[in-house]
Amino acid sequence: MSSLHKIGVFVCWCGSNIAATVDVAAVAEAMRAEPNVVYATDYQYMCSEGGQSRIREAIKEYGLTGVVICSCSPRMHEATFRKAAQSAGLNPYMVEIANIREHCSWIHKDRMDATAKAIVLARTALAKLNLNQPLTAGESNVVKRALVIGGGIAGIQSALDIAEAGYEVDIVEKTPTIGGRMAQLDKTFPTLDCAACILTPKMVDAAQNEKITLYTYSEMESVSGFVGNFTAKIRKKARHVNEDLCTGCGLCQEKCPSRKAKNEFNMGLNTRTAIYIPFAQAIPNVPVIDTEQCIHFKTGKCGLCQMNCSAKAIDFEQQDEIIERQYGAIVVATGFRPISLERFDEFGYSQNPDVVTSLEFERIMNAAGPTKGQLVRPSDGKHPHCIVFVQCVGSRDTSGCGKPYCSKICCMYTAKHAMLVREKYPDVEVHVFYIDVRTPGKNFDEFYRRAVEQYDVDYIKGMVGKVSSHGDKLQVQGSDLIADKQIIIDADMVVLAAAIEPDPEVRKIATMLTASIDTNNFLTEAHPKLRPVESPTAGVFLSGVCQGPKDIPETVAQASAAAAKVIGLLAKDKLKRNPCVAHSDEMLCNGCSACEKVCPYGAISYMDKEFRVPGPKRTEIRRIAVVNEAVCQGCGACTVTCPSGAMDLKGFSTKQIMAEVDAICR
Amino acid sequence: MSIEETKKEYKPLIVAFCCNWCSYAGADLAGTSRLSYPADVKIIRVPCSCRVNPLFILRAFQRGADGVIIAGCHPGDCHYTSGNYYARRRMTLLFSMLDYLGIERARTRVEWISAAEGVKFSTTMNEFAKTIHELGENKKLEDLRCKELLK
Amino acid sequence: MQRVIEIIKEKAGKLLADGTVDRVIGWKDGEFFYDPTPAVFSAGELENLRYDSFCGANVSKYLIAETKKEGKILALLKPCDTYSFNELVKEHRVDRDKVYVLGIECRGKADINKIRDLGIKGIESIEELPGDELLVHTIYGDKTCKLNDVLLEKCLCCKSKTHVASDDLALTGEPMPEAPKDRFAMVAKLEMMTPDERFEFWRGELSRCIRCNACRNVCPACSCLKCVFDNDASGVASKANADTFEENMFHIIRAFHVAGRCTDCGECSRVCPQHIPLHLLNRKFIKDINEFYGEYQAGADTTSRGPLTDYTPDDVEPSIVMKRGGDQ
Amino acid sequence: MSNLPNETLIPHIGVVTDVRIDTPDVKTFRVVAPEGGVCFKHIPGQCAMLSIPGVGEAMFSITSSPTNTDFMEFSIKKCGCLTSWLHMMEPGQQITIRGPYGNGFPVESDFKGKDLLFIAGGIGLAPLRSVINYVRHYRSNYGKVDIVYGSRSKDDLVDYNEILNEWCNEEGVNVYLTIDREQEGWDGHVGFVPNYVKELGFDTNKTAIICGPPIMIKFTLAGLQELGFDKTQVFTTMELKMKCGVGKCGRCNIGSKYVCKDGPVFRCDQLDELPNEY
Amino acid sequence: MYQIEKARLGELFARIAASGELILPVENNGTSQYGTWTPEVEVRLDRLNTVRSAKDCFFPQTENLMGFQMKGKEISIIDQRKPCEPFTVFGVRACDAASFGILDRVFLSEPVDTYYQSRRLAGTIVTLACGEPEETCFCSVFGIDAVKPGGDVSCWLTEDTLFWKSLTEKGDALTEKVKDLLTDGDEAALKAYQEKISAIHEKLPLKNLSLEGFNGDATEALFDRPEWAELSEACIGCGTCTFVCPTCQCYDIRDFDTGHGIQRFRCWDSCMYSDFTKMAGGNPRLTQKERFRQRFMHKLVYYPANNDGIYSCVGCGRCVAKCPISMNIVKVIKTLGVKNHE
Repeated sequence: MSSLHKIGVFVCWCGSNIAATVDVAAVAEAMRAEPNVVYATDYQYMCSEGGQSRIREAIKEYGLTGVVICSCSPRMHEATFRKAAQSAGLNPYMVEIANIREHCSWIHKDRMDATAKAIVLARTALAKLNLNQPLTAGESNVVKRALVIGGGIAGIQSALDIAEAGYEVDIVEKTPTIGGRMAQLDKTFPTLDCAACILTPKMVDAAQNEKITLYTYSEMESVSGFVGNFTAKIRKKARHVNEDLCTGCGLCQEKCPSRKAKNEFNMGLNTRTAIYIPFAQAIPNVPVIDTEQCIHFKTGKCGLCQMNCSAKAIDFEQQDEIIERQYGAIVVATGFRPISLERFDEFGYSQNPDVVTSLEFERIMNAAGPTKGQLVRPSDGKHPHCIVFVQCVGSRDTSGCGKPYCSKICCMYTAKHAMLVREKYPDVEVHVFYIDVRTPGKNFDEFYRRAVEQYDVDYIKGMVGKVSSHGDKLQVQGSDLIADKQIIIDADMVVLAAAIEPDPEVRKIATMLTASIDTNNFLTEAHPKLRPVESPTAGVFLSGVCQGPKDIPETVAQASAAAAKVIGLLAKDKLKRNPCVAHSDEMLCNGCSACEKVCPYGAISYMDKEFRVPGPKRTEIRRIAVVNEAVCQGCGACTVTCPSGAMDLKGFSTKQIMAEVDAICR
Repeated sequence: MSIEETKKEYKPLIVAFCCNWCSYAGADLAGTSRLSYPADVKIIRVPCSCRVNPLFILRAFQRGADGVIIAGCHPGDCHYTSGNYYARRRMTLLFSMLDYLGIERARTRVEWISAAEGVKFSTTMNEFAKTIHELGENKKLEDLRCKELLK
Repeated sequence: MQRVIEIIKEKAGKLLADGTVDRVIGWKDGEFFYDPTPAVFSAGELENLRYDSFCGANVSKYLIAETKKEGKILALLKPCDTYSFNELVKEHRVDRDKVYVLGIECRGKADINKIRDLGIKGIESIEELPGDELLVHTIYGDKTCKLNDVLLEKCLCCKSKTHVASDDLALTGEPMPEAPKDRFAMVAKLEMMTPDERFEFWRGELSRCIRCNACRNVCPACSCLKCVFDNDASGVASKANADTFEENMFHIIRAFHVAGRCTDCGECSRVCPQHIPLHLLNRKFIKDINEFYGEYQAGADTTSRGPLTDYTPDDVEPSIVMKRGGDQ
Repeated sequence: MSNLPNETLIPHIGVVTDVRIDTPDVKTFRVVAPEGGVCFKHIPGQCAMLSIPGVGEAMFSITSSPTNTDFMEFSIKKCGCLTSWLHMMEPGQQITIRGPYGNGFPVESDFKGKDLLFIAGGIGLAPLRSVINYVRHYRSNYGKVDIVYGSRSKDDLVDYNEILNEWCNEEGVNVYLTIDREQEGWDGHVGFVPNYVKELGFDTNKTAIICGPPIMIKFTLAGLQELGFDKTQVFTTMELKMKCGVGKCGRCNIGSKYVCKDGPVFRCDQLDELPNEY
Repeated sequence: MYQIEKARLGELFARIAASGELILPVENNGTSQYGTWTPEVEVRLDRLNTVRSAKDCFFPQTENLMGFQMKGKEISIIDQRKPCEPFTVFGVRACDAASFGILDRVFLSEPVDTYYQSRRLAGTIVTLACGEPEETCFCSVFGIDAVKPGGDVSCWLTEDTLFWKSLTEKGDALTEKVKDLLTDGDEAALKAYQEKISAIHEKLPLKNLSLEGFNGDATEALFDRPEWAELSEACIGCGTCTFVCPTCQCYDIRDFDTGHGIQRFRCWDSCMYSDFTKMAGGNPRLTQKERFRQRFMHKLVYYPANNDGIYSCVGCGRCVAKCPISMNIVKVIKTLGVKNHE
């Protein structure tokens, strides 16, 4: 016995879809005899206007407190019937559907069997309904501002698109400039257009767009809140250069006596000053002081930059600043880095400067790079005559040293490098070791074939076993799987296509956002096929390589897709929440954190609350779980992990499901 | 008069917990495709396979079910990203425990059935119903009060 | 060599004196030596504190209530008790800052029922002799037995002689006896039986259950404020085993609720008035977890995720149960 | 099994013939036996176990006077699972009923010939209504009757219509109503019951009967003692968890007394002898 | 007075069982439990101190009271009482036999509990004197003579002989049924045996436990004693002591929805449980201290107050042996009693 209700049962014929195999009148009659049922009828098409009006009228006439509709799948018309009930003043969640079409009439041939089952299904729906509570979908406001974490091409593109739609958007970039990895690239495949030429205008657009605020040299401190209402704290690290005063003249950089720092932008292939602008087109075009290198910060002396700065922009006293802002949506675009090759000793990367990664090679080939675009060996500055490219260094690696996945871009950029070398320096012999060449993409295979056929690049199917120094040569030992022989090549340079991995910062960010990450640290999508740019955490979107390896066009496409999702979200004034969410009975909660651990959305947090207790102390503080209803998606994982049963799910409560079980088994 | 009274031969009672996003939709597709399976199978819709509490399964057996099947999205495809992974662990351990107590292991089952697998839904249910039919009535986890008393 | 109780008293005395703690939880005397009771002592009461082969009770669960009180308590924890303690800390049930853990040496604890099973009746008192021997005074005369022959089940399969949580240790430095038994042997034996044999085995055991809830109330993992079985609103409340189904359900669900959290402290079997080998249920889950998801010892630390609040994409499928030992 | 002896645990069927809404959370149910009339006889202050099978069973004081042989009444406040269910009932609903349980008020002994002072708070009027109407029925057997009744608000006064239309109009019966806080449409007394009792200052030759929330009983008793009442002049009725109703299940045990059997009516000096565990 | 060779007990049991269920201590996985006699069971007359007491035979842990059918607004009540078939309980110790008198005062007082009554009327109790008492035994403290165990029939089992003495009409009726198996008893041999076991009982460590200070009037003196706090400190609030106790009789009445109707049943309850007295509005016994105190006050003070000074404890020692934390009535008596025995 649950409680007293006045319930109406409506059995749909669905033309002959149901009525042909289920005796609908018998179902209605059987239901009429059930406790709490005050009205039961059948009708040709419950979903038609006529059917719906019958429901509405019965609700009013009999003062129904709940409605069971025996019809097609709830996935089909649940919403329809809920609306109908609501329009008659009944709470829409006091409607239950018994699926007697897809789960009954369409699959059973025997009229007796089907009718008997339909009655059971109707009773089951009734049993659940008897325990339903009216539910109200809560609403929450949407802050019309987006946050983009990461200022690479993915972040820039997302921000530009969002800003284009008229919403404020902030980019947080941890390095002193936006631009990201793409800024380091020389040419881009398969068109071979110059990366800087296509990227820098976008960077300028971002900087000049009045809807976009750039927080460069800044890091995420914390994020709280939920979809539509995130609160983010951003740490704006002290640049020690006042951005408002600095004119970007570069004089400080010229005067700086500390010139030993490794130039990150050039992958450490050369050095930079302590006060520096990472590269010429950096945005903002404002230098930053590397306090670990700066003589002033190390010894208290020097201060040449300050003395020479006519704009008086140098500020040694500047402190980190914490900026707190509200956002409606967050785009994660934290990008990637090449993996460390320390564990790949066989290639001699750490021993030999002439063994370089593809990204280093990218800088060497770049006109603005450390060699001014001259192809020379890092060790002695000599022109190489033979270059060996090795693909899949750390990609598709099941040994545990590298990454199990394909980094996706290496085949194409290796072909690009090989081609560029051959074009600029036809004297250089180029060999490429590959496992497979993967070129699915527009004009990709053509591009690769051009490298082989037109530029005569020597593609060798096989893996390099060892790279060792022999005088000023690098002896590359590898296998040629097609010729089935071991080969040795004396090379001047070896270029390793290192696997890419998500920027390690993403772990921290994911924790802040309670966005889930996979075993490779890539952020997980809400659905791998159908919601590829959304995180399972509502309001968090994914852009670029943080979600999985991809090239520039794919990154830009995803960035725009994420932006579209953000715009869709920010366009709403209110978010209607799913009322079928978990809730915790604080009188039963043990505060054990089990539910928090299984919640895929981070919807559960804990608070200390004072409770009255027997005894002289009168009160005690207990740790209890609190569900953020705006974040909870209603999966119910927490309900089963909770041993005390404190956690329950509205709309699918433990008691409701058990009542359904009882009704089926009656 | 009742239709139930006319049934004589042993008809097993099977409770199927289907997740809303995949398996329930798979069952809908089986229906739309007119792929039949025995009427002994009765479906309960749950948001996710992770909503299925071992208590529900025991409850079903207590109340006279002869078989219980849980159907969810394929691992990796959970609408809620990870629900079925938890369900998988829970059910593996629970089923193992039931087996350990000597309760027929074929009475419980987990299947991953996507929204597109109407055929799989139907074959799975046919197969399971057949297995349960062969096993016969659930005696080891029954509650006689529910079977006899006051019936 | 100093006896361990002397070391404990000395350390406890100091900690009480210098104000580090204001009370001590340990054991006090019973009627017949074999029946000490867990007790809290304040300064000046330490002479009643005892520690010997019969102090099998795990006092860690009392810390839930004790750490709600003011002040800091010194907990005397045997190695196996520290696992329970860690698990309670992990689940935020015990405030670690309010406990000073003195890890105490344990040579295995005696089971009075096993002494009785040796045919020793009418026990008036017991003395511990050197060499892990027990001298039992009975109304029918004196008897002796070896500690090793009368160990509690949990000590037969002692999981560790080292403390996984402690602020200080009370050890004599004497060599420790080895655990003689494989703790999964009986589970494995049951697994190899036919389902019907297993069913008969468990019916025979569980049908004795009187639902006194001693197993639940003593269990450090069963720390719910209100158990589902006591909660009328839960829909599954049951007070007595009105039916064989309820005998099964209570124990299945209880074992499931502590699965991945049970440290195998063995208190459930120790306190069961009906001598039901409840540890065989918990160990089944532990064995399965170890085999399916990798070795996991609940309570080994205070931070790791329990196996049921964790997963990997390539976990075994439930159908693995169909392929396991014992014929259907 | 007609040859089996009577078993008190096996209830009777009662039919709810009328449901009256008293206050937002109190309803009064009229219950008759299926064949008509009361299910059993009782004396004022006694209780009955009402149950909806499958929902629960609980003890309620019988609100109607035994002089009414047509039906029994129960005024029930909604506070738990069973009472919520009862509150949803409509006429025609059957329930189960067993009793009568408890000692009841000493209407035929201690009260006889005495001036009676009834003091009730909130739903505490329910057990007293039975006595009051009994006393009104056998008016000549008793002296003056004073009734002090208070509630949180006017809307929370149980049986307000009966009080206004019958009790207030009866000779020899004085009714003093009070509510806790000022309220529009209320021109009566405002204030808590214990204070009101002190304000009214009754003669100490009366026998007092108190029922209400524990805190109200405590302060009213203290007030009466200030006025010079002795504890032997004051009666009250208690409420504890009960299952069997006949002093066997062990639940309502206070010291050596069982509230269901030895109570629920106690003289206040008797209460003092009980351990403080209620 | 009769006797029968120990070797022929099987025949005796078979004879008794022929006229109704025979319940006696049997082996159950290393424990001794009251169980139904069949030729296959292993009878454990050497372990009379069964885990559960013989109370179960008359007041089982769960029993169906009645059923309800609900149809619309109507309820019908189904009286499920059935006449109890005659049965015999054999091997009841003196303490357990004494416990029936204590239960009778509760269940057979007005209004009579007919469920208990029908079992009580149908059951014949054959007691057996304890030859090998345990250290936990203290029945003599309550005036129970373990050597003369009472019941409808009293028995004594020596190494080779069972002595049989009928004490009541029921006992005579049972004796009549088995008479041809019995021979006249050797009074001298019985006396010798009684003396032998008396001597053993004299050695029991708890025999001198004094109940001074415990009686029906002791509420005031004992209720607020500070020692309750320490005594109850370690209590885990389980029901072991109450469920193994032969005199505990608290019960709960609960409904079970079978899906076809409502089954109302009663089951043992324990005053040690935290929700025993819990109501929607509060709980008069808020902490374990109050619940612990209630149990012992009831046994040693409240019950005697209502029952001519008879204590509601028979000294069977089950709670002493079974308490998970080894806290028990003996320690309570020693701590709070006037005379503290050592």
